[in-house]
Amino acid sequence: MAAADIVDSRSALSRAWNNKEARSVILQILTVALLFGFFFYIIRNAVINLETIGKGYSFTFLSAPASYDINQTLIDYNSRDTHFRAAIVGILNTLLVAVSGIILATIVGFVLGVLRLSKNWLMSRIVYCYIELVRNVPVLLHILLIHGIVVNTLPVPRQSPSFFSESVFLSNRGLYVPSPLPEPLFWATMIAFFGGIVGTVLYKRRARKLQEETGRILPVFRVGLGLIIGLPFVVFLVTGMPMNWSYPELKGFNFVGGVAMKPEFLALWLALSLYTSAFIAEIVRAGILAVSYGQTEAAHALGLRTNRTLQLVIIPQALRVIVPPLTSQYLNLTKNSSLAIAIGYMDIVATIGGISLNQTGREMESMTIVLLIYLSFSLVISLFMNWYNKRIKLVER
Amino acid sequence: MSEQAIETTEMQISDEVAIEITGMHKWYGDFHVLKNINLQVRRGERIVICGPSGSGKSTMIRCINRLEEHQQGSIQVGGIELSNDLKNIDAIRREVGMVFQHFNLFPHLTVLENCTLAPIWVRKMPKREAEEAAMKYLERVKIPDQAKKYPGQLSGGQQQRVAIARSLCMNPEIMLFDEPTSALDPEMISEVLDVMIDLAKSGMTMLCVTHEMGFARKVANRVIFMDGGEIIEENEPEQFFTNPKSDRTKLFLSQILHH
Amino acid sequence: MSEQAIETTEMQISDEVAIEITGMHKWYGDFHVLKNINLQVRRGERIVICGPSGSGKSTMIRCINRLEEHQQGSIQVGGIELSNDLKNIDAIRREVGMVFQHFNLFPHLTVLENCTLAPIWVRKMPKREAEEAAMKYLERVKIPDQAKKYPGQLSGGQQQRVAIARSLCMNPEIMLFDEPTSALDPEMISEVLDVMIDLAKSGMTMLCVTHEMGFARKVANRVIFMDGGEIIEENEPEQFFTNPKSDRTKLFLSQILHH
Amino acid sequence: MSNLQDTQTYAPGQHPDMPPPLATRGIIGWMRKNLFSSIGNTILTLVAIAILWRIVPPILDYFVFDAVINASNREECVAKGTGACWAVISERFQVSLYAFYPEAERWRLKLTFLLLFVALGPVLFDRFPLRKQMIWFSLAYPFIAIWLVVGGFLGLPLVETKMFGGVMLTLIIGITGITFSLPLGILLALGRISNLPAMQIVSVAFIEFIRGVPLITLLFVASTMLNYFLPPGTEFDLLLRVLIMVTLFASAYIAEVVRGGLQAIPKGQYEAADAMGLKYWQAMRLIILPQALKISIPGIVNTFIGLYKDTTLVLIIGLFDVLGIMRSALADPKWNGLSTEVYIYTALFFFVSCFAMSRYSLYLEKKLHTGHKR
Amino acid sequence: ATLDDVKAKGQLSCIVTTGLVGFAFTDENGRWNGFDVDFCRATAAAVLGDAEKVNFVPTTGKTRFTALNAGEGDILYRNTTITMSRDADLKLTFLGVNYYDGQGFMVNKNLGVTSAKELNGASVCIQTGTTTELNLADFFRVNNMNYEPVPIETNEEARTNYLAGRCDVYTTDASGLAATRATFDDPKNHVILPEIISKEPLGPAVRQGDDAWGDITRWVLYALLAAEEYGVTQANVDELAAKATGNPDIDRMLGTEGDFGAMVGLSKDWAKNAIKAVGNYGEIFDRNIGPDTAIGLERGLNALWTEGGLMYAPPIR
Ligand SMILES: Nc1ncnc2c1ncn2[C@@H]1O[C@H](COP(=O)(O)OP(=O)(O)OP(=O)(O)O)[C@@H](O)[C@H]1O
Ligand SMILES: Nc1ncnc2c1ncn2[C@@H]1O[C@H](COP(=O)(O)OP(=O)(O)OP(=O)(O)O)[C@@H](O)[C@H]1O
Ligand SMILES: [Mg+2]
Ligand SMILES: [Mg+2]
Repeated sequence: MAAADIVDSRSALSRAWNNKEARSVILQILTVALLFGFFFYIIRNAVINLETIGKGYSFTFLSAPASYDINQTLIDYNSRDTHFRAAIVGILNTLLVAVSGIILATIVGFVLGVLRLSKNWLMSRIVYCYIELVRNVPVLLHILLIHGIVVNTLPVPRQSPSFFSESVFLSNRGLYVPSPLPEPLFWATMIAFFGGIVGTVLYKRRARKLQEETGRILPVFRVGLGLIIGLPFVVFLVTGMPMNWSYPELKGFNFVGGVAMKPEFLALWLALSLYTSAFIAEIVRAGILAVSYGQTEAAHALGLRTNRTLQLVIIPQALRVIVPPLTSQYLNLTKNSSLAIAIGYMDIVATIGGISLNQTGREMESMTIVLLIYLSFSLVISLFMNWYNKRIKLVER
Repeated sequence: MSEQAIETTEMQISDEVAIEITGMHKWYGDFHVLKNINLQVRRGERIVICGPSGSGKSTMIRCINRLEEHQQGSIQVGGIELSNDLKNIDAIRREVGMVFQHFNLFPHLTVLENCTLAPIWVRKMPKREAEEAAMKYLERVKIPDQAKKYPGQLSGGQQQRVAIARSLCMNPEIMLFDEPTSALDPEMISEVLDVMIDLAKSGMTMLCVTHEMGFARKVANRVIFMDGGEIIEENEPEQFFTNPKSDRTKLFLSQILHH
Repeated sequence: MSEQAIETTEMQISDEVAIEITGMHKWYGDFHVLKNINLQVRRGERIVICGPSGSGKSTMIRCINRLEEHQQGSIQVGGIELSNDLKNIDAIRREVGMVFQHFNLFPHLTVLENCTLAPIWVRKMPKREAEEAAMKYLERVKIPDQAKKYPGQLSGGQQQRVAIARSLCMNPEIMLFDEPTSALDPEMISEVLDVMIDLAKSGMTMLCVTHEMGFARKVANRVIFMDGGEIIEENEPEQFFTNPKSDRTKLFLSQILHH
Repeated sequence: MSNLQDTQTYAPGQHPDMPPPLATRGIIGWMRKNLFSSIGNTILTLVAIAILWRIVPPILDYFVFDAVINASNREECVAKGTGACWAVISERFQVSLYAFYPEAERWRLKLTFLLLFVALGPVLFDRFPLRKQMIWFSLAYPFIAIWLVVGGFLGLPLVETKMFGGVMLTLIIGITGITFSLPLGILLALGRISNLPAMQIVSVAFIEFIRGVPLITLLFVASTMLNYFLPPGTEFDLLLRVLIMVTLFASAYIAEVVRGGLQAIPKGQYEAADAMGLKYWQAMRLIILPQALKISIPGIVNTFIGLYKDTTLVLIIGLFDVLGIMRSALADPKWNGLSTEVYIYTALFFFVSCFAMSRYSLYLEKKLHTGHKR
Repeated sequence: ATLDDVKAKGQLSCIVTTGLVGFAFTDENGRWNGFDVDFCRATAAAVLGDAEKVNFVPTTGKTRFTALNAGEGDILYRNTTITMSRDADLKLTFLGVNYYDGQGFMVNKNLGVTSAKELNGASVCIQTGTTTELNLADFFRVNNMNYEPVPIETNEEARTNYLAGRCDVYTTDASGLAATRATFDDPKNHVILPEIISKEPLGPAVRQGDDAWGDITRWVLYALLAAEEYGVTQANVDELAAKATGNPDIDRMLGTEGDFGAMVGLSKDWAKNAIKAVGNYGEIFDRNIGPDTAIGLERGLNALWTEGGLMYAPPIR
């Protein structure tokens, strides 16, 4: 009963503080207030500071001509185009190196991960050493090292070695390969290619149906390969190879024609993908190991051979474990591509967040744009991941 | 006692040899796990293998379907010699079903898909047919209603029954069981044993590592006692329990029956 | 039977009310788990709660020490009304000890540390004193020699006894048990029940969710049967088992006693 | 197989252990099993040998056998040998460690570095002698270190932070980030799993924002734009800003790791703590966090390794960490074009420290597997 | 105000380049040296009386203005071209010109190029964030030529890339080219092409809005120029400042007549301190980048107006 007395004699405030709900509300209001206070404070400071030096906050500079050139552009661009277009060029360059990095990193990472698990002692040791060497060195160093090697040890264009009878050149100006220039009749090959894809899908469906009905197993992989690669190739030959190639050729200072992978792109691409592949290899290894050996044994005991065991039992389970950390590696790679600035690859940080920022003095605006772009990349990737996780979640009690 | 007698007569044992192991040795590194194993199993026989932990029981039955490799001696299953030849291994694995202690169901597939996977991909059965067969076996282990669920949604006893059904779907001549009930809660043991007894009655050749002595008494027509990688004793169940030949067997029995 | 009679007389039930639940309702989201619960427990009473799975037994006793919040009606423990007032919650939790199905010992602390943690941090006892008290209770549950070990090194039965000792160290007036033996191997159940019986004899107020009917017979002076979130029947143990009032109780008893 | 042992029969239970057949024993057995167990395996072995053959000797030649250690400039190197020119490293070695730190005061850095091990010992290894007492020293270490490195009071002359650089700067950023991001990360993790919506939203927003953008953009903001957000005329040391940014950055990642650990703690532990009457912070401090942190240690160490590697990015905003200071050697006309040597040296430095950390995390993981049985 | 801040800190924060030989670079002891650096020291000497009280803030072409505007430094001495947009839009106040420069091109002799008009298709190394980048874009566009820009952060990297052959041409201010060439093993094998494609008046800048500070720093620069004109050198400044010399120009500057220092809030001997610390303009030039140094730049446009150059200090009066 003493407790009841105490209750009454307490002040309203301490009563509120002792009420579970009231306390949580007070705590939350405090947090929010502190936070708002903080933001208000720094934004006010920024406004005052900008005012003293007479700047505002506006994005109109985006429509002014950029006046600088960019050496690698996926869309048409020249120095008279606007800062906005320069930003787009930067975004595309970021995406280009990120996507190609992701593809290469995934391939190399999976191969390394599987080799790491191989029963071959020597191979798994070599891969182990490689992985440890690569992932314990900062990615920026990888970029600089590879760039340094490309620029300092590869020959200048005049002495560059050629491969495939003078159609591929490797120099410190980059890797030049012939670029295709399709002739009118080339559409037939394209149609064959897409036809091949459609055919493969249809064939796969049919194979599945056939298997369901009669049990016969059709060689989907081989036929698919034939349809997608073989068929277009045959059509290409039959239509008389309707394709011209623009071969790189040394003219004046540089190679002209073909397509080039600039050393900056090359270094960034290789460094990002090799670095990330070491992490992916470990993820793949962990993913495969996470499927208990009992699963393999059970599949073997049922008479499934090794490749079928992998296809039907191990890989589907391993993927569940692999994909979430894999996506976060993809995100890391994308973010690390911002280090392009160290070697002069013109990505988003180097264009809008670099030259444009510097030429116009619009730090706030430019950095806002850069941050928003990276945030939307990661938003998209994590949305995908949530969707995937939901889709593959193992059903349990 | 009388019950057991009845069961035994019910089951037929042919003269045909199902498994023949002669002078088989196996090492793990330098460790000699299996020493000079000789065993002949005829079709329809139900053999229970027991022995202390680490005595090599699991290793022995896993050698029979080549989950482990033996290094010396020979193993013949249904007349086929086990060697490195993949064809032979395939043939033998199609003959022999196996049920594991920890079920090893495929968690990403439904119960039905677990059961039809091997028939479809190994036996190349049409899906419809495989499913029908699977449903038959699921009925036999009394869980046809769980067919669409995932293993994670089932109790341990149900999972082990699915594992048995999955093996049966391949129509094996021989079934190997490696302590099928030891990972189960006590309430669930009997439901699994019931299914196994049922299977035994149907004349299936069975090798079963288990410590369920009641089961051994009921269905086994031979009990094998292993220790230190050797077969120490081979005996009729009745004899084995009441009048074991070797001292080690006696010691073992006293421990496990006491418990 | 006679044994039970003796026990009952030994234990004192005072007139003072320990727990008073009136018109209590609880929902999980839209799901009405507890419906109009009314229960009065006097000091020294030993109440066993049983009922089918999902009937709300755990939820009800967890409401008593506010591990769950009820949404309607009132719960008074030792005269203090359970509300959102943190002071009250603290006071009640100091009055009420709880033992869980899965022990919930703290694995990173030794047995002794498990027991002294709350006295030191909540009751602000000196460490020396807390340890002495803890040793006393560990002796009472017959494992003083395990005091320096970690929970992971003990058997299930021992762990549950530690959990009981840990609760006792706070000197609670009331003890709640939520299926304290159902996660234990059969051999260990009795050692825990013995401790609980001992506790009951000492006059502790106890609410115990359990299906151990032997225990209910021996120590309970009331048995409560719940189903579908309601208290269906409240009865003397003898009456409850031999002559249940409701049909649902009869059905339930037939299932569980059969097993 | 007419082995003598085969024909011999033994009484049951008397069979002696025999050595395995020759082909599965010793080196030959090992090679057969690990290198030549199948055709595919044999091919793999051959490929591996080919790779080693193609790569290792030239690398060794270039970096070791044909390398030049003593030379005063690159031309001399080229004249002396065909391999790497390590002379640039030997000349710049001191600078790579201490950068611009005044020579007379360098003993302070050495002392700080030595004390670091004394302070780390009791934290990392639980069998350290006098652990309980030493922990106090570990707690005091950050302050001692600040005093020793920066000075300016208690008798030590001030060394300004712009004199910092090289390995020393890398260590300062790494260790400060590690030390301060852990408590912050724990708070964020607690915020994220708390049932107060406002805390949750704040934590989630912070964590996701930081994890969503590259560190260098944050560093750029800190290095060049922070003054906009401060009251006019505020002085704010550049190094300090970088330290704050790096700490914030790491804490978001730590928070995610710790959250994983917190979520792995069974609900029963929370309930038991509640039922015993422990308050929120008591329950966290005594019950939940000790367990959650223990589970998260490998993840935390990995985050630290990442953070440590990320310290190189400060070179982009004009601080001279190891990489930065070594790169400035490249600008020296004497050593023009030796980027490979310089980068390899830096890489080696990072490899050694990161590899050591990852080994430590493996050791912990192994130890954790043994549970709480000591 | 900035002056008060500087005095309160006892230190002048001077924004310089991360490294351009002759203009601003650290020697092996980590000490800053160079043409721009000396002006920083002179300013510190004038304001604080001690030339060593300078905090150098190295920046790249891209970060310099942000650094200045955000208050990282009090003055920018970093071979920065005066342009209208920088003056107006970037909110800088330029103080005058300390070096008249123009953008040029450097190529390897082997290429056999003699004019910038022959550079069609070349790869060009440029420092990003500079006016050179913009001039270059205009030059090639106007002359209808293509090029591959190789954007680079610092002069060192540009140099490394150029020497490695990553680019055929290095373009920056002619002074920078000469400075860079001076660091080559074989300076003779590289030519600076005759075309100067832009006017690059390089000068110090401060934040807009603090006119008093602008005045101080501007007049430090003029004092150094005037000193050369009047023959005041590091060697003789003490002697000349000891008592009035009778030459009123010198006396006003050195504080022996009137108190011009006080007008801008400095001490009487402000100019004497500056000259004492680093010498007059000519001395600074000769010591750091003059014909006798490795850089070997002629005075050219940077000669005093009396000698046919553009350097012309308004009178101190
Ligand atoms: N992969 C392996 N490598 C090395 N030794 C092994 C391996 N598998 C098993 N062993 C050892 O071989 C011996 C026999 O193991 P096995 O699993 O066959 O015993 P078991 O009779 O089945 O025992 P249990 O009743 O515990 O299952 C044991 O000593 C075991 O430690
Ligand atoms: N956190 C929760 N959220 C939603 N529903 C819950 C939650 N906890 C329990 N329930 C539901 O409330 C009902 C009562 O649960 P409770 O655990 O009290 O049953 P019980 O009688 O203790 O059963 P058991 O004997 O299985 O322990 C069940 O239907 C359960 O599914
Ligand atoms: Mg076994
Ligand atoms: Mg319950």
